[in-house]
Amino acid sequence: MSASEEFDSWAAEGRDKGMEDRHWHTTKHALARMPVEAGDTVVDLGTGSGYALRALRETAGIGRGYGLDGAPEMARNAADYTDDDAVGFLVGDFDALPFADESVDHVFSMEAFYYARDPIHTLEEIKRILRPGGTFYCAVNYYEENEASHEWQDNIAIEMTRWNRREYREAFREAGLHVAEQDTIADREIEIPPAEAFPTDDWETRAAMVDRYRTWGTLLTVGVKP
Amino acid sequence: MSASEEFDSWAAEGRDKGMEDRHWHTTKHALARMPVEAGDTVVDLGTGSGYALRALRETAGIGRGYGLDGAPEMARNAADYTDDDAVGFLVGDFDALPFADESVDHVFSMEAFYYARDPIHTLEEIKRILRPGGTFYCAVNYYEENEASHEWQDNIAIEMTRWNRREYREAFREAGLHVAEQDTIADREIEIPPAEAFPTDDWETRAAMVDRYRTWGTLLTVGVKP
Amino acid sequence: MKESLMDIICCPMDKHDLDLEVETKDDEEIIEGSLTCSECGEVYPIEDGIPNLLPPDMRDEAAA
Amino acid sequence: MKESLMDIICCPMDKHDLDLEVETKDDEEIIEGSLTCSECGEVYPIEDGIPNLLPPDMRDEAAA
Ligand SMILES: Nc1ncnc2c1ncn2[C@@H]1O[C@H](CSCC[C@H](N)C(=O)O)[C@@H](O)[C@H]1O
Ligand SMILES: Nc1ncnc2c1ncn2[C@@H]1O[C@H](CSCC[C@H](N)C(=O)O)[C@@H](O)[C@H]1O
Repeated sequence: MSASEEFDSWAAEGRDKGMEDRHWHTTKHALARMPVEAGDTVVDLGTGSGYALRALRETAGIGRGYGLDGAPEMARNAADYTDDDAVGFLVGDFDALPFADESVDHVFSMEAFYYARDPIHTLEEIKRILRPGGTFYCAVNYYEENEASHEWQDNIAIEMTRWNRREYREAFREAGLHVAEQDTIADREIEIPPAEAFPTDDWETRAAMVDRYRTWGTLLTVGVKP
Repeated sequence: MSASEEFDSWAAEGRDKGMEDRHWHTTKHALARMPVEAGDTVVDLGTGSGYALRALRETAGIGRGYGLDGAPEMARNAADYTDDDAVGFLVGDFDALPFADESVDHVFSMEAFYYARDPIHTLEEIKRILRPGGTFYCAVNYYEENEASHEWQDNIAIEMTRWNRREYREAFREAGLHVAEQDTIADREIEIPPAEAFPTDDWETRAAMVDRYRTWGTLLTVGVKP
Repeated sequence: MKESLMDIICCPMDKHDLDLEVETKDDEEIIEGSLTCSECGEVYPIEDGIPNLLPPDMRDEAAA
Repeated sequence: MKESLMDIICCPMDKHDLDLEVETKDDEEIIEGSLTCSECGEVYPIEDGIPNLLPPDMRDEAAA
């Protein structure tokens, strides 16, 4: 199954909205840190339902937001969820970004980067499209230190890249981006049931669930185009 | 009263330790985000008790940490609080940094930057001493949006610069630094008494105390040397 | 898509400019049409208002 | 101060290299001595192991 097919079926099942709800707990903190100014052009890679761009329009007054996604169904849904003329969606792949050199102020991506076939090349592409001083806010829940995430690979046919924190920093630098920040953003909003409720359908122990959400959460790495 | 005299008297009264305890609540989160690697050289401007460098030695294995402070008493105390050979202190002023061009990997500063006589010039000096890709982590509790902090100026003879969030971003850019991140880090640890306890010696209302610590807290602006 | 998108998009393969051809339009929104690379001549479709700028081999794979 | 500090410090005024003169030393630690700018000749004291690299006018103000 190709990535487009896999994620098209997610979109058709409404999983785009489910991800928006769950990811929002940590995405909003990453978005709030971005040094965007009114009028900036922001690209969202693997945009899903497109919620990150809608949020940046509202909170930061960005001038234009473009969401790229490899799955046509995702892009179509995302376009349906907004009638903001300053937000647009397109179908494309992380490996071959269809944006001109230095045409973008900031790039955002949540829970998508590790699907890139050649992640270093994707970072080079991001560096290419950013203007000097532009940032790449790369947020992922699937990473080495977040042990509960490891098994996700079993449920998806696409190969996922599982780097640790240091590997993210090194890869950014290898691609020519300066690393400005790295942080793990805890999900403090997801409800964690009392100990008696475990095991649940998803969790053996309460400790494992706490580790996944409160201790680790979302890994944010921020790169800057020199 | 000169800045050295003012802060020498703070050090003599032990206020350096008091600041360390209170500032640690938010400083630790800023330090945790810094992209420092083992072996890096880090400078701490307005180092006070020097705790930020001690922490970075322990958590990130920095190679060398140098704390600069305008008050000889502060630097002397800070030197007394550690016997780590890789940490050193010196007396100097924000306006005329005694570090060679591009000699430093990262610069940190907590609750000190706004004492600079000529803050834009200080940012230019920081840009000068950083190697390309090096970061300036600038943390302050005294800033426009944090209204409770405004009255601090009344208690100190030195003129303090009170910028708002946007002014910090603009000043960094004016000095030639890329802005990679801006965030407010809430102090979730300071104890806020129940409503009945107000007014206290320091706070008219509970709402004002919540606004100061939980809503605003510490403003972090991260600059990157191009 | 809006015509303003043309300012920043390019051919995903060789990064050259694209030429826009509009088939249907609804107000400012381009609904159907195509984007042709000014260098390599590759044609990218605009369908349902959304340009498909996948590299040609991946687009065909997805459509398959 | 440690001698390794010499790698990165400079004259705060003109940013030229400093020449180190050691008066007292305790193991690796330079306790008393001075740092002289190789360009402008300004002399900065090392006291109690801590170099004072304030610009001369501020140092004198502080000492006053
Ligand atoms: N190689 C690739 N190129 C472009 N998009 C891709 C891709 N691999 C996966 N994607 C897209 O990345 C998304 C990952 S799901 C995350 C969606 C959204 N950012 C959120 O936070 O909810 C999916 O919509 C998927 O279609
Ligand atoms: N112009 C200047 N140059 C150098 N240091 C200065 C200065 N103005 C103020 N300082 C120093 O900045 C410090 C501010 S208090 C903050 C101390 C420490 N960073 C902490 O978080 O607790 C004081 O130690 C003061 O001596």
